[in-house]
Amino acid sequence: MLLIGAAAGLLVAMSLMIARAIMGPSHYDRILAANSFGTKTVLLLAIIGFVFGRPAFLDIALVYALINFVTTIALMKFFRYRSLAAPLTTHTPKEGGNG
Amino acid sequence: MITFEAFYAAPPALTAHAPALLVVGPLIGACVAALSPNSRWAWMISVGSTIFAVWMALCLAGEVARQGVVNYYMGGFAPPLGIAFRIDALGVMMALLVSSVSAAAALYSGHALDAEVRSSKHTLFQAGFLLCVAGLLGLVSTGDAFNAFVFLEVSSIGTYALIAAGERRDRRALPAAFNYLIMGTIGATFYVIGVGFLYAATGTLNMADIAARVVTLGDSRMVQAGFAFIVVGLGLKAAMFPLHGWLPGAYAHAPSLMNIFLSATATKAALYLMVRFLFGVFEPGSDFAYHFMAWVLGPLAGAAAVICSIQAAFEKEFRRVLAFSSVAQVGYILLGLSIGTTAAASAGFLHLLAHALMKATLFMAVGGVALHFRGRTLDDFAGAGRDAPWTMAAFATGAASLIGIPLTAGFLSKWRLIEASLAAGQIWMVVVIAISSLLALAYAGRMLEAIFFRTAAPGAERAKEAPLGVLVPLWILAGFCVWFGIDASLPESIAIAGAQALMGGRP
Amino acid sequence: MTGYIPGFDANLALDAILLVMLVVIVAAIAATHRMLSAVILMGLYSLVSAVWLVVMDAADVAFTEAVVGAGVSTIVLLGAILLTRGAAAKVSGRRRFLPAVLALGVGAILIYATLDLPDFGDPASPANAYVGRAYLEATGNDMGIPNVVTAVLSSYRGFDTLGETVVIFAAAIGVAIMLGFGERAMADRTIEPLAGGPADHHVVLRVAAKLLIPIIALYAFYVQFHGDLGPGGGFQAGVILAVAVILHALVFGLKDTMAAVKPKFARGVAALGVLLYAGIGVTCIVNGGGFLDYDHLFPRHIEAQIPDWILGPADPAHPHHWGQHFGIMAIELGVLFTVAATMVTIFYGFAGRSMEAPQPGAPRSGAA
Amino acid sequence: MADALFWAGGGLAAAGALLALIGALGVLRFPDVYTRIHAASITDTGGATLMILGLCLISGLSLVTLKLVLVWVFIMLTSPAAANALANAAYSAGHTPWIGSFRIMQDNRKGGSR
Amino acid sequence: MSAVLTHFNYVAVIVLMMGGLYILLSTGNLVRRMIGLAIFQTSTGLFYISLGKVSGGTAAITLDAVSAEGQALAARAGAEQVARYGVEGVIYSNPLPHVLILTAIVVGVATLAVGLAIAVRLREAYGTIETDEIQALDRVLTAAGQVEPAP
Repeated sequence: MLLIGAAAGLLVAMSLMIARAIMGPSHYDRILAANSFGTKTVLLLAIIGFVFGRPAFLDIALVYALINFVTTIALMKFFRYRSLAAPLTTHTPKEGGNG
Repeated sequence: MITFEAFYAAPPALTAHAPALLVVGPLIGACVAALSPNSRWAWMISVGSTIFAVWMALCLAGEVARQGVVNYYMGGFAPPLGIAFRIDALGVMMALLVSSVSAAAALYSGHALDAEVRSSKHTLFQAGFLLCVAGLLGLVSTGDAFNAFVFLEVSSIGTYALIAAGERRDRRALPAAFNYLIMGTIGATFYVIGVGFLYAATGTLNMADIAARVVTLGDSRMVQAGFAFIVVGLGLKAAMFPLHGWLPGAYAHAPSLMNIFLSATATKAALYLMVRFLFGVFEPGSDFAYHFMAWVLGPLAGAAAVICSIQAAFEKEFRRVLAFSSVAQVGYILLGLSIGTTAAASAGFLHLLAHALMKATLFMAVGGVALHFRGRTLDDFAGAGRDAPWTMAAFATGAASLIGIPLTAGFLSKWRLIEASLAAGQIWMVVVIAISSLLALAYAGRMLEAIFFRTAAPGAERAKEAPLGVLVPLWILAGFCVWFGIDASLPESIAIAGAQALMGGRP
Repeated sequence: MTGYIPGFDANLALDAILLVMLVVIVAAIAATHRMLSAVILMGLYSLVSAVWLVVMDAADVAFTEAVVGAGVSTIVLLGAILLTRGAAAKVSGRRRFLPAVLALGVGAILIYATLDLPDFGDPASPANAYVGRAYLEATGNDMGIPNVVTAVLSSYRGFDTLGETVVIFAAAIGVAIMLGFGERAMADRTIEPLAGGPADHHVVLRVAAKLLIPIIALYAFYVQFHGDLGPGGGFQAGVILAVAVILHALVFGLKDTMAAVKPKFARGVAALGVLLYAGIGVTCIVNGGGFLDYDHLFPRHIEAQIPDWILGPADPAHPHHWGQHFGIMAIELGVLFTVAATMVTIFYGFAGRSMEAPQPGAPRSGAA
Repeated sequence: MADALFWAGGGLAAAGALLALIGALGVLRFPDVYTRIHAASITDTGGATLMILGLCLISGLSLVTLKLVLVWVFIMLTSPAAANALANAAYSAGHTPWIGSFRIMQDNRKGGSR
Repeated sequence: MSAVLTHFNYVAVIVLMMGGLYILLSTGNLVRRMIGLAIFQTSTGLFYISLGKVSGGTAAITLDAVSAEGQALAARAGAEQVARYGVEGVIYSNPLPHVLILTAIVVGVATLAVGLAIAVRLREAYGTIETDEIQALDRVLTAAGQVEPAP
């Protein structure tokens, strides 16, 4: 029962994240909502595996954790740099980039 | 039926696997073409693998002549578990058509690509072209409803980008290709929805198996919805009359290689699939398929034949005239099918064949002249008959067949259509065919008049004779147009056998 | 013990909640005219639908939807918006009417038809009782692998999957014809690190990415070779592998990535994957079977040489199916090659095409 | 024993979900991007840790546990990195933090917009 | 269960399809159209998956009926159901729709990539991706008799 409660809690949290993603107001809020939504999805998937008796499907949760990260980076680069191709540097460009 | 062994020689081991190799040959060719170092190699691979496909299609034709229907189980699993290829006389006709037109187009492409596509993209272009060929060949041979969707998309996804590649000559290719992509994908998705309903109703995806089970269901709403979505979906792909909006642009602005290949085969293959569903899956057990053909398909086909011919008559650009005429001609084919008798269906198939040949001839002639010539409107082509007599003579042959002048393939197929509609008592169809033929005379006459009876404006760009590499495939196609007009025993026997296979011995 | 709780149909409840979420998201996409919001919402749509797919027991599909919908599609869409820079024009009321009628009409037909559909979840419906069940019953004997979806995908309906691989290859060709392989980016200056404020120090990201990229690649191979036993397979693994490359490009710059994974190499691998797949099929023909009939992948005398330790000693009730095992593995490898290379090619195409200067005379749409 | 572990694990998972829920409320209610990032990332990592710990208790020691630990590692690796990147990007793009100005904390409507 | 509940899934999926179709048809923005198309295609996949769900079933990755997992699953479904619909002691959902939709998802992403690539080229050739503006540009140029190749 507790697991189902946990799943329900996550679902509510996810709905709130959808609300934030729809409302914005800035695109950073939306990315944040999407990213946080992704993390919650990973957890929900893990719990569903247990609730339905097939915990072997954690693989999907695992891949989500990875993909979510990449998507967030892509979104962030999009908004910040308007380019998917430019490298993210540790220096300011004057000192010479890594490109 | 004709013995096809006269045309080919193949070891029996190869013949036994011809259905698979027919598709896999161009597929492997596409991969090798993508890997090949330069455009020369890619072209040779393209020609080689399409000729291989023709050879396999001939082998299949021999097998079909011997056995009636060829079944081939992919992976050795019998349906409904596995995917089966099922090729009857009609399927062989389509396979022969697709492979031989693709071979002619591939031969032609040696010259055309240099003029139309950036040289760095040639290998990719040939690879994409071969994927389209493989997709269409798979589409006409498969006996599995979902597998047909996969091949529909294999051919389409290659096609979209290749049409858009026509941007180098005419940027309208881009919106046309995008539009085609949207419409084609909606069509394919509708088809998938329809197959889904059939699957829900019958539990199987093999077309023969579906047919056997649909009969027992009677008037199920699932079957009706499946029918509606499949017909609309494939109608979109086949440019059936009110759903044809994407076609003129896509065909007219594509690079001429795709232009030739698509106009002759792509809509026909989708049409063939639709026919197989109409007659092979739905018709045996249900009234609504019959009503649909009589009350929806027939009138729409008639409207297409008239309205699109009028549109063609008012077009200014050469390729657009031909593209609109294609929609009208699809109308003829559907007219034949909507009557629902074996004779009418075979006339429809005969016209399908004739139209494919003449459209390929016409587009290839226009493309061949336009290699070194930027003209696109009727006025631009004024006097082309004098500058490029051989190419334009082939064009005239194709145009004569389009109008339906005796001794051409187009005449014979229209004649058979008229005979069949008279026999079925559908006088209005005769009227439609007559009106549409007059309109064809008008628009084809306009083109011929511009080419042969006008002189070029002083200072205008002059057309040039197409190179030999174009003239050879062009005259082979034109030769077929004439041959099938004089002695149609070969295509007719195939068309009749195909119609009989489809109708299962109805009158 | 596993944490199964009896007496509550969590399945149905979850199913309904997730579907409602999906509907809300789609409504939000329809309502927004900001492309970027639409893309983010598309990502959420994929996430939710993947969870729903798990609830529907479609683990393999969920896996695919996760990597494709949330990963690749989003990134490709972002690349496209970057290159088109359009906020969608607001849709006027007149243009809304006809589409709404059409969509409602299609929906009405569909709902009319669903009234005859068997109940949701009915195990005796034709769809579930006929061929679907036959696969479940036959797989153990025919192939001897636990994942029936993989068995159907790569053997029973292996020809479909060949078509699917070819579709992906066709997409690679299409995108390459349209956008090239990012040659323009290589020559262009915009690929230089962009000017940034004082906060543009991405040490954390670079370190995290350095750690993650090998892990992702490793995980891709786990998914690849675990596909017989659990969810996953060549397609999913291919996308994950491509995501590793994409992550590298995002963090360390496209130029570095292109130096490591050359566009030409990617294109070659894509073609090789299809060749491998089709080649396996032809090998089966050469050895006396039908196309893609893995039972004939090895001639008998070679099969007899395969040592027992690979899959354990033979058991008369469940024969080894060497051909099936190796055939499935080989074609999944072909799928992996094609998919990974194609996804990378597509990414190169979009990311590597910098925006051109606007044409004189052409109207510009508003900035995003 | 197994039963006790099961309930303990369930409790931990539920606690994690509660944390996630609180975090979600924070994301919905907080005034600007940075505070929302704060709410989301703390609860994401904290909630995930609790929840995965709980699931580990339920599953016992097996391959599943390994996968759970991997999931946790990934979340721990990616979630803070993504939050960092996000805050970094928002700051560089010219979003000024609103922390310290209590008056604006109350004015939810204007929050965070560019 | 009432008829509403038994068909809820289908109806919800159909609403999704309608949403996708509406987005696709109502907008002139090419990228947005592709988004609508993607939703339309995906929701068709969801329809198939709904068809293949078997209540009380589990994913079609076979497991041993005597294992702990297998017994828990069997207990949930009920002995009678398992005896009637189970395969070797466990009820599985139908794997066939899953296979089909895997293929369809792949086709969808291929379409998306090619469509967006064409949209990008369109933007480069026309300077806009709004259908109305593209048509207007074409009309002007075609009327003037000059149709330019794309850059």
